[in-house]
Amino acid sequence: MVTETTQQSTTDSLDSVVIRFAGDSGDGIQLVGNKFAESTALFGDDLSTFPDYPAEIRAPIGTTYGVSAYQINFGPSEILTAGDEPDVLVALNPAALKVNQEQLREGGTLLIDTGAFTEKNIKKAGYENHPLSDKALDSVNLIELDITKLTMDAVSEVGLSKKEGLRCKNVWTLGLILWMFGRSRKSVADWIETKFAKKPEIVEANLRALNAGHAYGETTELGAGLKQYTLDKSEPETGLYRTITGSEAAAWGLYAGAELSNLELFLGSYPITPASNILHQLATMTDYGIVNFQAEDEIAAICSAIGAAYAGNLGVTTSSGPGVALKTEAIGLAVSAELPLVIVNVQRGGPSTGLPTKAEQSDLHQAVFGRNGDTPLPVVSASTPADCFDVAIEASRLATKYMTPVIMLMDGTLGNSSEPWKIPDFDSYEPFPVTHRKEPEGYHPFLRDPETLARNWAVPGTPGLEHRIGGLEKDYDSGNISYDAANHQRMTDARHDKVNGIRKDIPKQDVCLGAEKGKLAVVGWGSTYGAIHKGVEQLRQKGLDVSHIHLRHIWPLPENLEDLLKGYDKVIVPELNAGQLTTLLRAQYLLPVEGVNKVTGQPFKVSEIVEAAHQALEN
Amino acid sequence: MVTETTQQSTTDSLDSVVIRFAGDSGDGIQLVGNKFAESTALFGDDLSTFPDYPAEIRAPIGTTYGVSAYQINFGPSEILTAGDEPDVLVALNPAALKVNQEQLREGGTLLIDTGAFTEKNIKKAGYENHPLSDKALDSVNLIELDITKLTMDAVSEVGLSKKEGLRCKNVWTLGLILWMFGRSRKSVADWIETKFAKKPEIVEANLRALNAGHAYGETTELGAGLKQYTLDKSEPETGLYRTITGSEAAAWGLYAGAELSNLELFLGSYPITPASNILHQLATMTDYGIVNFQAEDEIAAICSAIGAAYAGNLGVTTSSGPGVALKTEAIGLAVSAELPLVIVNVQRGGPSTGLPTKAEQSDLHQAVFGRNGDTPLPVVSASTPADCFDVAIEASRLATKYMTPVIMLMDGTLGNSSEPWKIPDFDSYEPFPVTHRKEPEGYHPFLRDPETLARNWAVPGTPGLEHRIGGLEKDYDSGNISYDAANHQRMTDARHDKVNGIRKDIPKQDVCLGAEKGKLAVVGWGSTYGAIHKGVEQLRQKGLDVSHIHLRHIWPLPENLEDLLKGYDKVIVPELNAGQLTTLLRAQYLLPVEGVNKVTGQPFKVSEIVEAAHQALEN
Amino acid sequence: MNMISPPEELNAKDFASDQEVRWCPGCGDYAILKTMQKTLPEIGARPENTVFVSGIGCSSRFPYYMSTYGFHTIHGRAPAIASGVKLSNPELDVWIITGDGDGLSIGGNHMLHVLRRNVNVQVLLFNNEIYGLTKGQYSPTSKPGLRTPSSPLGSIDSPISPCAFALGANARFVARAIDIAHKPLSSVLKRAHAHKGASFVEIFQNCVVFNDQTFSDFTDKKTGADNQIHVEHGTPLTWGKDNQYGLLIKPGTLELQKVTIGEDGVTESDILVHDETNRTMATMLAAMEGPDFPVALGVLFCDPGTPYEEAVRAVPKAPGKNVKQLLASGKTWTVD
Amino acid sequence: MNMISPPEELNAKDFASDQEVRWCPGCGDYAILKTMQKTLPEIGARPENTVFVSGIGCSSRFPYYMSTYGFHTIHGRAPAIASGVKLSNPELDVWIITGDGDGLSIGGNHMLHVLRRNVNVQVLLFNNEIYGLTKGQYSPTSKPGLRTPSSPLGSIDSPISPCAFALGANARFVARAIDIAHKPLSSVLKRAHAHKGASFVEIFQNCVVFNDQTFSDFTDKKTGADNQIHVEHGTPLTWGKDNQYGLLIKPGTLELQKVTIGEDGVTESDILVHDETNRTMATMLAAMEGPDFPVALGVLFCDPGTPYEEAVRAVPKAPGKNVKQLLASGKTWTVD
Ligand SMILES: Cc1ncc(C[n+]2csc(CCOP(=O)(O)OP(=O)(O)O)c2C)c(N)n1
Ligand SMILES: Cc1ncc(C[n+]2csc(CCOP(=O)(O)OP(=O)(O)O)c2C)c(N)n1
Ligand code: SF4
Ligand code: SF4
Ligand SMILES: [Mg+2]
Ligand SMILES: [Mg+2]
Repeated sequence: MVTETTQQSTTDSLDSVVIRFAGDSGDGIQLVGNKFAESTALFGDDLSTFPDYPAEIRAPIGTTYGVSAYQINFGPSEILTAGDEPDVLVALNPAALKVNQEQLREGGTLLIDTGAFTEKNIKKAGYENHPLSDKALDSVNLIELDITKLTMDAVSEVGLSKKEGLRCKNVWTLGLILWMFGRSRKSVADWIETKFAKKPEIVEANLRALNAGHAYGETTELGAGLKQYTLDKSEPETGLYRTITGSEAAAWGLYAGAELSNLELFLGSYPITPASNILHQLATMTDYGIVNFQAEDEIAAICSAIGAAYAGNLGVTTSSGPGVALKTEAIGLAVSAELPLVIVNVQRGGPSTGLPTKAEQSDLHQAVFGRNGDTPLPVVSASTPADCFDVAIEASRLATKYMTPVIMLMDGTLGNSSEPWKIPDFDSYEPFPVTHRKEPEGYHPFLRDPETLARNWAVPGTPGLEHRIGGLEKDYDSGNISYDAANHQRMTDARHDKVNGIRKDIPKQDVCLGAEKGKLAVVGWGSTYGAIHKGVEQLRQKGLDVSHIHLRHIWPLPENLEDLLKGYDKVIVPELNAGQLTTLLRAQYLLPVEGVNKVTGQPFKVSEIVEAAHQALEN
Repeated sequence: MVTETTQQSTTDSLDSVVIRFAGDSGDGIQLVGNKFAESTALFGDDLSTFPDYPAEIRAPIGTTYGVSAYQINFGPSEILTAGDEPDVLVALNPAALKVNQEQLREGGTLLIDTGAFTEKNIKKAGYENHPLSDKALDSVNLIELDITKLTMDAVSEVGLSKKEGLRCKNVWTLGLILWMFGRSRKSVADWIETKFAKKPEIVEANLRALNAGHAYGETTELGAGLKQYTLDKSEPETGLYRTITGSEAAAWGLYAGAELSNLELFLGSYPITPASNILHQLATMTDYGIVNFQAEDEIAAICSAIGAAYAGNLGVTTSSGPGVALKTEAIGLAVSAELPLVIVNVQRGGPSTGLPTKAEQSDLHQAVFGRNGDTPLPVVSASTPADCFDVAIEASRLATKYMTPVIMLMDGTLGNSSEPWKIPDFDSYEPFPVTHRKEPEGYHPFLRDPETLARNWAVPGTPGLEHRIGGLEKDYDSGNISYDAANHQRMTDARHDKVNGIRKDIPKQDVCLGAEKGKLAVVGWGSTYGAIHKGVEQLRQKGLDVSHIHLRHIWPLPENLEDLLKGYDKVIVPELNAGQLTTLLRAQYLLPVEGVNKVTGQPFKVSEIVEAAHQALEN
Repeated sequence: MNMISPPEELNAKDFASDQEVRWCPGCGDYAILKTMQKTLPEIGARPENTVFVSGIGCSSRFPYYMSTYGFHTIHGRAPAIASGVKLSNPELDVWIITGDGDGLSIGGNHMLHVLRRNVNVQVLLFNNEIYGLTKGQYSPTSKPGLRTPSSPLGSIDSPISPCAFALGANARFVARAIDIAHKPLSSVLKRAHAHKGASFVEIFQNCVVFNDQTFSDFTDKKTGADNQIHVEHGTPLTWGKDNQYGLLIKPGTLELQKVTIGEDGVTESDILVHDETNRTMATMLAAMEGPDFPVALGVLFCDPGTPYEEAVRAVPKAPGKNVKQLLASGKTWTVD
Repeated sequence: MNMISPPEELNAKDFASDQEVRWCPGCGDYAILKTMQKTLPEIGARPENTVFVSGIGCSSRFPYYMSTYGFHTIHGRAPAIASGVKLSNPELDVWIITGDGDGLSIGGNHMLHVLRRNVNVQVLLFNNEIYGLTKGQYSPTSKPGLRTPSSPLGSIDSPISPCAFALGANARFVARAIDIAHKPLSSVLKRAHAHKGASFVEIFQNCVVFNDQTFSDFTDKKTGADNQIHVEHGTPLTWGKDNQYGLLIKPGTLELQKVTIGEDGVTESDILVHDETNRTMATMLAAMEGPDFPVALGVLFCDPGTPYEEAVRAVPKAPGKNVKQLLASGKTWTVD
């Protein structure tokens, strides 16, 4: 963990570093973060990022609620979280300092643009006194630079307007930070040249700013404050790499699921934060043969996907909690009609509109239990941005193999964060091709595969297989409407058995760190993976008997999970909700698992996991 | 229990009797049932009814899916269910026989209208051979009457068309049955006279048919087959009585809740089987000061009720599972905005459109868990038709006292069944008047009552209390929008604490039959009350140590429930679903409670409860 | 999916399923079903390429009685589900069956959007001015004052005109017919089918049980003729038993006027000629109602545009585009 | 609820809340907010009797900035919630604030029904032809071809006209205004407020960030005058910098024609006079668009009818009706 291994700011050689870029949302902070992440990935480091947007599109400049931040944790070793506390905080205006100052670790480096610390801006940020007079800053390594002026000087000769010139501040800063950590400017320069190809003077200005920032570090002697850090050179596995966000990975995974199932991908979606990025990603892929439909609302979105599934495609719909709530009735139809469908829920803070730009894991109950009737369906969840690729494939596999809607849970953090990803060899993925039924002999729409209990899938356009389905109960033996009592029981059982049967078709639950039995298991799911893993790693390094178990399959739960959990004296379940997986595990196994719950819209810190484990071990 | 105490059909004196009227949906079966129930109630018997409609409005005459039935269980002792097996089955056509024959108890009486057993009708019903040649009928007391002809004879002089004349068949049959059980014709005759006041010849014909049927019993000697039964005279508590269905009781209870809270009642609803009857009932009550709004869909229905609550009224919305699914997102808004609201779910068979006219208890998970975010709210449930009155009041009390939406669970059986009800002394109901805030000093919209944690309720129109609320997270201390991390935790906790705090404000869970600890507890909720109660009664009569616990408060659960359940060696939970309360109890108390589950769209039989208890005691 | 079908001729029976029809005896739905089963063979439809998608309601049971593909979905959502079907496989003939409650109450939004997007489906709205299946509550098309279980004192809602709504929603084909009038209904169905893009057809359907005779003013076989007008593109707008009535634009205004040919010097050549491509005219015709005006039947409006599914599918899959290509696209680097 | 208010005069500031306004700098929403704050005192509104109900979107943040009662609800549902408020307390002045996404995409159905029912509320639809809050996807009013994150190759949806939709939905008051044109907007707001029944106002609102200048053809201060017409009841339909253009009905057709006064013998008296009670005229005016026609602004249609809440509350509570009376009503019997 970062904070443990880099106690002094003067250390030149580090294991990993956490930088937090912060500024006004108009300052291009996300861009700086992204480009730094790219250079770092190209350098060969592992990394994890956490973009922290404001809720407003563009809040008035200089206000605290308009502050945008981007945190990156990087280094040669395995990086699993965006880091608990920044080692370096870049604050491009007073509001950014105000919002982020507390997070900086003791002794960390604070870089500020004094040019933006005007009286007006300081007031706007809500400071009573000059922020740099704050005693708390005594313990940090403060670097004050007039980045505004330095940038303007650098670009002055290009002849831009002042406004345009100031836009280069972020790139100047990026140049300096790249220097600090010995990263190459090349990918940034390339990007500038492509991006502004039609505006040569903008290219020129940005390149000058980039180089000036870099040169500033190289040529200026600021004492211990501003210095170059050396991280050990990484030795990642060989292979082809890229960085990927969870949203991209999910979109690609869905497309991969379609290819592996030999179906067309149909997306029906309605924009909602933080799920829209999957829609945006797939919208760029029409030339891959994807049919995209931006519907009038969430209900129409899922219904169009159900229609697509009925017509023989891989139907997908993507949304977030409030949108999924609206889809509930239609999900019931898909369960009743036994049509394959993937429903992706990129969870955000609730209840209701809640905290749209913050992440939470509070839709697990909705996913597992949240429908009228006895309406079981499989639920899967992704743990890291890149994992979204594999989980989307798994969701597609289950949906098509078992003729059922599947809910895939992600969250805002997973969707927006990025990590370097070793591009997998796609040939190693087992295809699961669907064969639509063609044979009229003996056909009825609810004929089931004796093993999976999936009904056969006949598609409009097929002669001789014309049939009618719907949401009313169906006769087990003919598929016609049936109000018969015994038949309803039989069909209810069949729907449960089908979903429960998936247990046999999913991997046994593994222990991703630690022993298969012992004192304490920390059981998690979703985006808390990194924090839990790092936490358990630290505990184990201290010789404590703690294991990390991370679920991909939320429903049905893996066959061996009960026995596995019974092998530990204690089980704790950290979740970003009020205890939803906890409820599920307690009901299933009657084990006194205990929740570690946090509902702040922020991810777990590694230290919080460590502390919770310590407590559990003590009690 | 009926079947146990009336083994021979020749018994003249009975404890209770179950009659099932069955015929084509055009035959006026529900009417006969209702009128018989009324006469029986006036006679002073206790009773319980179960109308069993076909799903179609009017299916083609004579088909099995067009069969309508009405079952009534009545007698001097306490009657809690509509009865497991009819003692008397009236089948007005072959289809009615086909559908219902199996239910008749061995040795029971079967009354058929031979006039309707034409070859055509027999074929339409799907019989291969003549139904009366069936060996199974050997063991029943078969009474064959040409009711068609007897009716036509009786009304011939009035000069109606044949079609109109035939419409009196049901009333003729009613006359005969009234004779069989010594019930008065008066209330039926009164009703006929009022109902058809404008058509004297219809009145005349019906009265003649009624009397003819009655006289037929009195004057004809058919041997042992057709005879009069004597039930012991009931001795019910003194007081004013009426019969009431669950839908009526719920409607009245909601209105009573409004009166007790000193608010106007606003209903926003959209028709859906089997919930529409509550809407219909309240629609007749505009002169009671109720505002009724038939919305364009379920979402608008609940949203209008939320608007009404915001404006200071008791907002109510009524629906069934699929409709409640659509309301999910809006329920989240009501939780977040902390507005009082009663959501009544008259459950039906699921999933999806399912079995609209059949009852199930499969929306408990939806009620307790089915929302995005951490979105707790109280859930209450009614056990008998009359209980809907009290539970609707309780829902109104919790909603207004705690400023929260409350879900009230009923089901189709409860809604449509009726029972005699001793009209309560309304003065004995404790009022819970709401005082809308008027005082501007120190006001903000999320100021909480320190005890209940309810926020104060200020209503548009009040000077000085103008405020804005919504579904975004709010600052605990000002009610303004807040994206602050710690505040979100605090508000999440406050919402949970508020709902959990209700535990202290609800009665301790009682044991409605049996000891407070022992071998076996049978825990139920909702409309299964009667079957469980009768079953436990029988078991106890046999000396078995079994208790019946029936929950009204599903969430939060009563404070003492955990200790109470721990006092039994074994706990079983019969439910008309795949085990939903079971999950909840297991998760809460880590007790190995076991489900007894039935998902056929039919209520439990007493014998099923008895058998399940026996099994539990043996294992 | 373009099935090469054997050339045998199909007939109405080939479009009837084996399920017993379960509407109330005398319900107008029977007549519509019959007409549909007779019409489909006439337009060369194939059962395997035909899909009926419906919501919930008496009318929405329709798909069960057709021997084609059918999907009885959930209340109000048929247009959205049908859009998914059509976008997925444009070769299919997709019919939407809905009611005044299903299509205009809970489903009004999807109706709006399927029409404005111009998805190439046929929407048949069975308007009986009542919620039949749920036993007779008033609907958004019910006449004011209608007494129903949910409006015991008479409905107070002002109703919506389905065709006016469709025209406001930018629909490009809007037509009307009567359930039991086989020939005009059949020809409207044929036109709707032939129209590329969303076709909206309002069918006046009699609910014998809960709203009997609500349309009898203009549907009655004896007296109806004077109260209905069959519009036809390029033909003067006349009606009546002897075609004695006609429509004019009241001079200097934007209002229709009913005239009698031969009276006040009005001749047939004075009569307004129906132009089905004129949305204003269609809107005026749709708004006509008794007793002063006849109810307009037939194709009120038809002005084709690009069907949505064609636009959606305008970008075909590029050769070589697959997951491997995708994984390797964009910015990557190699560690070796 | 009829508050007897102290007679002090209020001004714009009295209608501004203490919350910092959080739209993007330059957003058209600011201008609308200002105009609203200035207009309310002019019509004698009281903060305590005024309620703003909104859905979700940038526009829907509006209530937070007013010092009145306000409810920022969920996406698309403001008309339904506002209906509940108004039916509960008809004394309140209820304004609905919505966007083109909120009001016409997810919320289209509630919009339809609040209009056709004629609930006495004012609906202000801020049309910026984009989903602002979710960062710029195309909306149901976006122009075809618009490139957005969800339509990178350009939107293929054919858009809906909010006013045409409202007229098809049987709305009885339909008007239009431009965000930054204070005076006409203010007078439209006053008319909407004065109208008893549902008033629908489309406000062209510029989203500087995601759809800048989409209306500039007719809103531009310099060149716009030739491309916009302010309609006024009883006044000839003329426009242009010098009022040089006018509208006619093309003789013998149902189409509008643009003419220049003084050319081809056209005089001002030939010009069509606006009749705001004529739905056909309103529909034609709403449909006009550039470059051939000006965009119509002002009150396109106004034809009052009974407001819904009056009809709902027509049956007052009868004296003596209470729970006790209810319990004793109907068929009862006594056991003694
Ligand atoms: C979500 C949901 N809400 C309500 C219902 C109940 N419901 C079924 S059909 C119907 C209305 C039917 O009216 P219409 O569409 O006019 O069809 P009709 O029966 O008159 O043909 C209603 C309210 C339902 N099935 N699902
Ligand atoms: C149920 C639900 N679906 C989707 C969203 C996401 N969402 C919020 S506002 C919006 C569209 C806003 O567009 P518009 O109404 O035009 O408002 P604008 O921001 O342009 O003013 C969307 C899709 C949401 N908040 N809730
Ligand atoms: S209720 Fe009406 S619409 Fe429904 S089947 Fe019967 S007659 Fe037809
Ligand atoms: S995104 Fe557009 S509509 Fe939203 S506040 Fe910014 S400029 Fe206004
Ligand atoms: Mg209908
Ligand atoms: Mg918008």
